[in-house]
Amino acid sequence: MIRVLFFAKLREALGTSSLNLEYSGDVAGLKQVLSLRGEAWRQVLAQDNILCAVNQQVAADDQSLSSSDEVAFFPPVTGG
Amino acid sequence: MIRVLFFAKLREALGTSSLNLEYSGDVAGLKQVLSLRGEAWRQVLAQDNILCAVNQQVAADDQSLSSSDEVAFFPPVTGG
Amino acid sequence: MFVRVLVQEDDFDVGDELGRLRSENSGAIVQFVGVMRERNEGDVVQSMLLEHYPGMTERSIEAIVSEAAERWSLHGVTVIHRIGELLPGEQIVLVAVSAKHRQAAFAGCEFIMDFLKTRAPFWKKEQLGDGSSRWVDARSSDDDAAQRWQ
Amino acid sequence: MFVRVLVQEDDFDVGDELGRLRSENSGAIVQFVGVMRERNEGDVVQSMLLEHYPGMTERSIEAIVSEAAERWSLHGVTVIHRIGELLPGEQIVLVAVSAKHRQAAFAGCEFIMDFLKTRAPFWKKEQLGDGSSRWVDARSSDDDAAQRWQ
Repeated sequence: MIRVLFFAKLREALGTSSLNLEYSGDVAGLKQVLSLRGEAWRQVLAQDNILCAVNQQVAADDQSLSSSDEVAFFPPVTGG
Repeated sequence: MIRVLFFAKLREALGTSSLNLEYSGDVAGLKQVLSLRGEAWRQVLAQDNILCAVNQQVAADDQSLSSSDEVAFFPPVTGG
Repeated sequence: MFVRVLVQEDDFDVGDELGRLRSENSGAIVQFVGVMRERNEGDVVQSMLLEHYPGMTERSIEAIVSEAAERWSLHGVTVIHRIGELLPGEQIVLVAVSAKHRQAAFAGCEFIMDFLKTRAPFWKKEQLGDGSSRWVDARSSDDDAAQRWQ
Repeated sequence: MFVRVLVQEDDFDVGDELGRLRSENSGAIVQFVGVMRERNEGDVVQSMLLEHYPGMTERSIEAIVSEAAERWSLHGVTVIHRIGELLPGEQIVLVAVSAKHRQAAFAGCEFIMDFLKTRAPFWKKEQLGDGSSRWVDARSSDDDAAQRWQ
């Protein structure tokens, strides 16, 4: 099981802050799997400026995921 | 009458914080006049890093002085 | 080295924080305080909601602080970032840095702010005067500011 | 524009000074605090005596502040410089600057400090642990720091 988190504008657009699912593969593959959940998911995950973190470290699309990883998707940050 | 002030290391070396004197001419000429007051004065005023202010504005050797001007001599500043 | 990183709803006191950094060895302390402005992009903002990614936020700030501390031999760093609802005029963030000399303290503080803006997972949502709300967009000028340290 | 320039024996409170600069229009406040270090040039310093040129000090600081305020469109500037006897760990000087954005506040604050160091008529005399005393020499690195703004 991996845990997937969504923040800010993404969380709102998907109406989801977190979910758990069985998955093995890389980040790009996870996006494809999630995109099958519906049109909103497909559109949000197709945006080219969304960021991904794996276990709280920024990760690229080709990073492979293992069981119990925490994966997060979020828009560019705007703190400070 | 012009008023002449000395600060910090200069004040200590000359044993003088201020004096009044009749003088007309430029800053360089004033230094020459003051240098005649003794060996300590000659040495201190010959130092090439001493600064001069006329009426509280930094001034060069060729600035001419008029009656009631306030002239100050001091070493490079070290505040902050 | 003294490091203090806090992500909290509560306000902070810059006087207290300065006191924690002051020492007989540090000749310079530079503090940056970010304040919520009433106007943004030409609109009046009534309040702001700050969301973050708990855990990753603290880790990313600590990584930025470590990098700055090593690069400029900093003596102490305090970063406090508020979350939750904020009103115009309120303090949002504090970055305070102590060092032997001022050049290091200035550079370290500015570096930490620039990377906090572009790497720490915080997101601002503005509540406008007309009742609508909007997520604040990231600014390319912030990316440029971070880029110059490379 | 808010300008506050003080030359005084008394200590100052950075929290109070920040409060005077805070507003709903200024997104950034940068504060520099100079602190007396216990060691200088390898020696233990027991106390420091700060002499200044009353009148010219205030005028020169105000001129530096005006230049910075115009160059970076600053909203407010506070400069407080202490005189008289100071002990290690004590605050010597505060330069606090508010502006719309952080780049202006950082640059304005650093500019004011660099010129305060090289133009404002203050002189430091150190009392050493062995009973001797010495005037602090001006540092060429401070001249270099001021030079880069030309």
